[in-house]
Amino acid sequence: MKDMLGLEIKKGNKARCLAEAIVGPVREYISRHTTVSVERASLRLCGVDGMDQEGTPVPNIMANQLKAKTEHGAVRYLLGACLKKGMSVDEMSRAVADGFDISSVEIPDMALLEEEARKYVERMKTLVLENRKLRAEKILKYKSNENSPLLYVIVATGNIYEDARQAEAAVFQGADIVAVIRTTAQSLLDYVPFGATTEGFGGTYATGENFRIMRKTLDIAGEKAGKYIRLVNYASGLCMPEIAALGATERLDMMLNDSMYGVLFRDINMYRTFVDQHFSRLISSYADIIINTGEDNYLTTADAFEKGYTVLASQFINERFAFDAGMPSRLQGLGHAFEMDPDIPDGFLYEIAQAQLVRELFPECPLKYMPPTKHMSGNIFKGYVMNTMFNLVAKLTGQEIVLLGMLTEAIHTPFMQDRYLAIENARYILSNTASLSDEIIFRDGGIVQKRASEVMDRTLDFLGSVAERGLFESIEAGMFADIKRSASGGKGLEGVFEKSPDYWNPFEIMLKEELCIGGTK
Amino acid sequence: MKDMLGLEIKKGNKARCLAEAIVGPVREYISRHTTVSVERASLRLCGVDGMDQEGTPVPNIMANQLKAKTEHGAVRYLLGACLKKGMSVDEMSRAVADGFDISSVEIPDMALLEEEARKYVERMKTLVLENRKLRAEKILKYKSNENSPLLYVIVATGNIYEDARQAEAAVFQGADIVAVIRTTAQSLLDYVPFGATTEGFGGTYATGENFRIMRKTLDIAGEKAGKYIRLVNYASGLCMPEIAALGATERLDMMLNDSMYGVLFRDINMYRTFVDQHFSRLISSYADIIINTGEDNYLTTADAFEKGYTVLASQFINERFAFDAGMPSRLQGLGHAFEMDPDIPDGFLYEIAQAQLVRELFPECPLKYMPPTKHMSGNIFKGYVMNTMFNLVAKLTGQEIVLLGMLTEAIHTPFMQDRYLAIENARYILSNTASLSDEIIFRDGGIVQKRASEVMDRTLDFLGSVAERGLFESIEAGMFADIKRSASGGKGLEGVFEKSPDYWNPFEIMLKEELCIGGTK
Amino acid sequence: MNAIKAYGDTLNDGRVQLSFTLPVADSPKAREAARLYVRKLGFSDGEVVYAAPLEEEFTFFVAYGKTDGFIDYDEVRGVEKIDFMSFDEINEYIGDNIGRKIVVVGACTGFDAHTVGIDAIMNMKGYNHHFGLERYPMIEAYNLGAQVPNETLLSFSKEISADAVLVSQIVTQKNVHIDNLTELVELFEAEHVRNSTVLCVGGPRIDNRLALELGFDCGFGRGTYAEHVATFIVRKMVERGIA
Amino acid sequence: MNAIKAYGDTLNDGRVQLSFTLPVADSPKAREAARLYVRKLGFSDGEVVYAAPLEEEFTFFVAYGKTDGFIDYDEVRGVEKIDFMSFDEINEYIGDNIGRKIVVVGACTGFDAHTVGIDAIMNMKGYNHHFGLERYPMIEAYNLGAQVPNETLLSFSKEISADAVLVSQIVTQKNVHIDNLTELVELFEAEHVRNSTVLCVGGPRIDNRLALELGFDCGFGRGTYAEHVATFIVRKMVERGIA
Ligand code: B12
Ligand code: B12
Ligand SMILES: Cc1ncc(COP(=O)(O)O)c(C=O)c1O
Ligand SMILES: Cc1ncc(COP(=O)(O)O)c(C=O)c1O
Repeated sequence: MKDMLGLEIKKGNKARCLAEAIVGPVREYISRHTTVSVERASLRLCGVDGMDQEGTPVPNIMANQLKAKTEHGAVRYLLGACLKKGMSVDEMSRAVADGFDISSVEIPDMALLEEEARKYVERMKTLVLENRKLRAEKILKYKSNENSPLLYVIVATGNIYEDARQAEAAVFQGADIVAVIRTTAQSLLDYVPFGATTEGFGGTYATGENFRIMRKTLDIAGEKAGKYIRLVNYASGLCMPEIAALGATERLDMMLNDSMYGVLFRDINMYRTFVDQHFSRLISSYADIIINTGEDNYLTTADAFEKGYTVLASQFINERFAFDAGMPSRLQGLGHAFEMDPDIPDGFLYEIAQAQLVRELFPECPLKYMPPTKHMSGNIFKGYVMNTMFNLVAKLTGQEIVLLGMLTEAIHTPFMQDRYLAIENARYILSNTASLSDEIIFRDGGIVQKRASEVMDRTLDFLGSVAERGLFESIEAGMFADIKRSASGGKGLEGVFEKSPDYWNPFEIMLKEELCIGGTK
Repeated sequence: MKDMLGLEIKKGNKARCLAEAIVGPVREYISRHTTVSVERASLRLCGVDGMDQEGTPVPNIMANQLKAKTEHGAVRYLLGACLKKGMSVDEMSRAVADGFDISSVEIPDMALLEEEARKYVERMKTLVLENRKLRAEKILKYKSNENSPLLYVIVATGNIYEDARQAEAAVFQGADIVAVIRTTAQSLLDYVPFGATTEGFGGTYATGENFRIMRKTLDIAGEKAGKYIRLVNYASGLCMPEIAALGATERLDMMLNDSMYGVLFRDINMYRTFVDQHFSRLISSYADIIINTGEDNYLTTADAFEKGYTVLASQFINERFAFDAGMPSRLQGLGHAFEMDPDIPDGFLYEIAQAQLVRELFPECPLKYMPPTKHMSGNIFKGYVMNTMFNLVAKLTGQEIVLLGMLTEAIHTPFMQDRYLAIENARYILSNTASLSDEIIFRDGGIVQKRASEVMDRTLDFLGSVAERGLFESIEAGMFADIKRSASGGKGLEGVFEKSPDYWNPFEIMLKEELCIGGTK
Repeated sequence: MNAIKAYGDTLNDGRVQLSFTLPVADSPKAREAARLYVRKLGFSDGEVVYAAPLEEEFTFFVAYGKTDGFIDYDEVRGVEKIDFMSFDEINEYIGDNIGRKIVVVGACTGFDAHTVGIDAIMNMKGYNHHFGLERYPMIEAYNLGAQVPNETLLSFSKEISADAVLVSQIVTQKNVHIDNLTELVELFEAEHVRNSTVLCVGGPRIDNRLALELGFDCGFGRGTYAEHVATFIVRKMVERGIA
Repeated sequence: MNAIKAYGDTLNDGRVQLSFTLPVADSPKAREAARLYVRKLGFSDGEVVYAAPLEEEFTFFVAYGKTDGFIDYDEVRGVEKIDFMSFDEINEYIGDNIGRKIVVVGACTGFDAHTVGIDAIMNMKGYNHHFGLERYPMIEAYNLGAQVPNETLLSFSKEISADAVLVSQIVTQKNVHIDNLTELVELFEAEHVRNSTVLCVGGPRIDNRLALELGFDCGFGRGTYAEHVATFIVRKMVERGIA
């Protein structure tokens, strides 16, 4: 990493100390709690799947049966029931769909449970390790065909089959990464729908079957193109851990996953979110899945010039939470965005300053850079030029993952031709300016350096205030994104449980062991 | 001018010495010759205008009457006839249109002629000086509203009234400069058509009346926009000096004018061209009209990466010819172009290298930078992005006059909306990257510097060979643009005359005096 | 009669730029198909200037068409120019003509979470240097924010006796907004408060025509400021005698 | 029947992007006019997503239309896929079927000075790594360059007994190329050499359909290489028995 900004390393260290001071107390809370979604995720890792006749997914039926018993850990009841009934998890899933109640069963001996659990934990480990291996091999094999940065496009038709077709085309056109955008408000569903879906608004439901359909499509299209195509979805919202679990088993490669996004932007309860994000990150860490944090969202409501520091502050917090979940930097796709008002003179320099600052502060993270969205208008031509400048900053500052802007951003979710044009734009810029970043030096004390150091200083101030007040209290006071969320408000608090002393979750145990994380067992 | 390339000044000096060695022998030839077009231009400067019933312009009728007598200077005959007949030039023009032959008159005493000439020369001087004054005042007054660089757009409908409407819109949209592109092949007409015209192919006829219509339109539109809008046409082709004369009197502000373009790209005889370009530049120098040289044309047939040096070589030659005509650097709008194949990796860096090189070698010239044309395709979106990168290089390297690329370059002459989009694109880039050039430094010994010094060295080699061989011989040998032109071939040689010892041209005399140029009188 | 046509570079040349994708493989035949398709769309002449494969079975085209079609500009209806009042004029108008503070509720309804638009209209600070309704001394403004169910909006409006209800709808994919807006109007009608409430809807894909069709009093698109909707509300209230 | 329609993100959604200018001042009325204009063009639905004044009396629009129009892809005619021969195959074919070098003349005619296209076809070095006709051992190629009057081209062709004449036309404004090409065909016919000569025309705005209409044997557009036209010439010569 070239030092372009003359940043003193110690400012970054200071920010990390503050992030630790902020996250520490939350970590303590997390370690003492579980949630319905953590438990459903664990059930899914055991192999629970399917739905009943009303369409309620089996993991939800089980969790509903357990209610307060959840504090002991849901897997205990599942495996207890399996042992008692002499059923496999598959068989038990079907039985539950047909009306069987796992909470009604008396729980066998812990030793028997652990014995039984080992089978399912091993099965999950094998599956995930095979996914990791396959992914790693393919990436290595096809490395030289990838774009640098990786080009990330979205599909969002609402219909998984149409999405698959769009994704295929995107790969043909040169994309490296395909994200299936979720339908409006799936984040607020406290369950993961089942099966393939063909209806959605502004996006497509995340379901296990949809993941499989898209995974297969991308594997085939990738082989044709001589590439490993990464698949992205959202481990976010009320089902964050469950989707992380599905991602791990269905070989997704990246997940939108943020430690505070749900709280601020979806009014999900903060306790729920903090516990969920931790478990989801344990899974993604183990499955070698890159997370994409959601700092771009700050700038969709706030002004990018004024509030550049909130992005940075959130990145330090996300980083800390990620480390807590045993996640190495190379999986932390911290997010940021090109959202400066195009009318600001020298806006390009300010964008460079921010992007380069993030680059230098997080040298090992596969940063995810988001294109202009807020200032995109129905003027598709102007928008296309703004995307060009975005691509240029991305290349110049060495971002890794570049979500491509669509010229129709202000109009509709992307048409097939919009994606083609976006990829063509990006590939032209990547090639045309290939060595630019090695070629230029920013003037000492110039606009770029000054702006970077201002943003850094404001970040430190801000993190300082948050550390002083405490994270829960800071969010309650509206310090993030000007949004106030009360600690007991928001969706999903009823799904949070204090772990009882005998809480048992073989997947959590395994993950923490594998990821070398201490803490309560 | 910032020294970004670490160029040794002495390389520029060396190139200038070679240019002098190349141009010197041509200068000698020029001083001994005149052409029909020089003479017609001089007649026009006296006030000759109009046409006969067949549509032949009066200056041409007169020149045709003179034939070999041209070697004595046409003004001698015109004023002689006026004196003899007791007519003004206006009256004489009409008489000639009706059949009167000025070659039939006996020429009065030189003293009388000079006396009579003084009147017309003074009239012309007053007119031109008023134009200069008005222009200078307006530019000063409105300076702060101009774009930097100046944004130059073309109109080319073929119909002067439709052109005027397009031009008005362009000014509304933010253009600083409007060029009326000439109809296909006007350069090969050995006369300037008369009156307003409404038919043309890919452009509009250059005529005195069309100049007036457009001048008035731009003055009005400019006042509305709070700007002085520069008007551009072509002092090029077989009528180069005549159009320069019309430009001086009709207050054009810039003229496409190149010392070799006609020879290479229009197969006009080289003797004719060299003599014509000299006289046209005398006029433009005196009228304070910026010339735009045509180096971009080299790159429409040759490869920009391979042949970048030919642009530079031609610039040194154009500069030398311009100095010979008393033209200060501030009127020398040397041309160059962004024509690198967009598929070349790091093409952006090579474009910067060339543009910055030209910038540093000609620090006082208002460089005219041409957009991509050759590699534009029917993909208007891709083209729009290429134009963005062009605008960026223009801003970054401090070009003064930027001809805006049209996204429909490969399809048709610009629609009104194409121009709007071009201006919007440029203005966004100019503002968004306003301070970029102050902000960055190119790495010592990097790609940009290396490329610049390679181009410079190849230019010196090339100029060296031309100097050795002689300019006429070099053109005959196809050393420029791979095009071979024989010295006695091409159009218009029949219009070249060796000046007789008593050759008399009061305008030439006045211009040389005013511009402090020595030489034959 | 004032017939107008698209303008390229000559009056009435009827030139239009198009781009589209056809579900066929790129080939000379596909290009010819694209040309015919442009004609089929009603262009008298069409030139395909670019074609690129988007995939093995899809091709992207850029085309320029020439059309003889025109419309009579004099016949374009439904967009009277309203002269909007200013911040001060509106407050004064309310004082003079209604004589009390008016009550306005705004919300982004259904599953729509795009609050920036409704905030631009409601919030103190407003948008592009145009104050929002909260800043108006004669307006009592409530902003319920995002993802508000229609039922909640109705009951809240009744509770505070809202004079005007402002709905924002940004997500329009698969016409989800139409269903949602229709439901809202039906709810208000069922509870007999439709006539005593000025109902407005706004969003980038909304226009007055659509709003009227759906049973709203007015629709506001891109570039709306608080004073636009406030002017409409107060005049409508006076017209309806809601005062 | 194989009906195809534009594709946005769902099969047969019929979505097309348009941009155009109308000669009216920017205003809500103008936007509504633009929407009606899009409908008038034959779109069943049209949304104007952007409007900007280009001048006091002109406004630019970007719109997305939805159309029900389709074409039957099976009915698209006139673009048979030709399998082109390679450099070697062509020379061999000439040797085998004609038995002598063939004579080809090329020129950019009228006032057109765009030589790059005809050079790409004729010159030794060719274009995009496809050799030009001058390099073909079995072809005697003459390139007359730019701005060649039709008369000159005719007389030169007769002089050297050209088997094929290649005309390039790039400038097409106000259909200047149509007049020029029509004149050329008439000249060749008047001198009774039309049938003994393979007449081809090329350029970025040229296609086979237009060429046939004007009386040429074939037309070549963007992306043509020497082997394409050479294949056509030699096959046509054999077909006509010119050999
Ligand atoms: C910011 C943004 C977001 C933010 C919203 C943050 C927030 N708190 O508002 C976030 C990131 C959360 C978001 C999420 C999503 N978004 Co969003 N988003 C945008 C974006 C980039 C800008 C919108 C904006 O802020 N505009 C600025 C405001 C000021 O303009 P405005 O809303 O038009 O409002 C003005 C007028 O319309 C009018 N107005 C608006 N409402 C009202 C009401 C009244 C009464 C009146 C009088 C006037 C009025 O006045 C305002 C001021 O002039 C647009 C793209 C774009 N550039 O437009 C996409 C866009 C709107 N989003 C879109 C989508 C699909 C989504 C998601 C569904 C994606 C997904 N599957 O996850 C989610 C779902 C969220 C949900 N549940 O609704 C699509 C909608 C497509 C469509 N036509 O249906 C867009 C167009 C992007 C795209 N091309 O895909 N988004
Ligand atoms: C280079 C260029 C010039 C150069 C030409 C240099 C030269 N020696 O050729 C110069 C600067 C001189 C020039 C001048 C003008 N130009 Co010019 N020029 C271009 C430009 C940028 C590129 C053309 C080119 O070289 N293409 C590359 C070649 C390889 O492609 P091609 O010609 O299509 O040829 C291929 C096929 O079409 C085919 N083909 C072509 N001919 C033939 C013939 C046969 C028999 C066959 C089989 C195949 C074939 O095979 C070739 C290889 O695949 C285009 C814009 C653009 N990007 O296309 C404008 C363009 C063609 N020019 C244009 C105009 C208007 C002019 C001028 C009239 C402007 C003016 N008023 O001064 C002048 C007039 C010149 C004249 N008298 O004709 C317009 C034409 C508009 C129109 N549709 O009518 C264009 C489109 C630019 C614009 N948007 O205004 N131009
Ligand atoms: C971290 C994260 N999660 C989720 C989403 C998507 O939103 P929703 O909550 O509607 O799924 C985003 C949007 O950008 C995000 O950044
Ligand atoms: C110096 C110069 N003269 C003239 C022209 C225009 O061409 P024509 O010779 O067709 O007028 C150009 C074209 O760019 C040019 O650069």
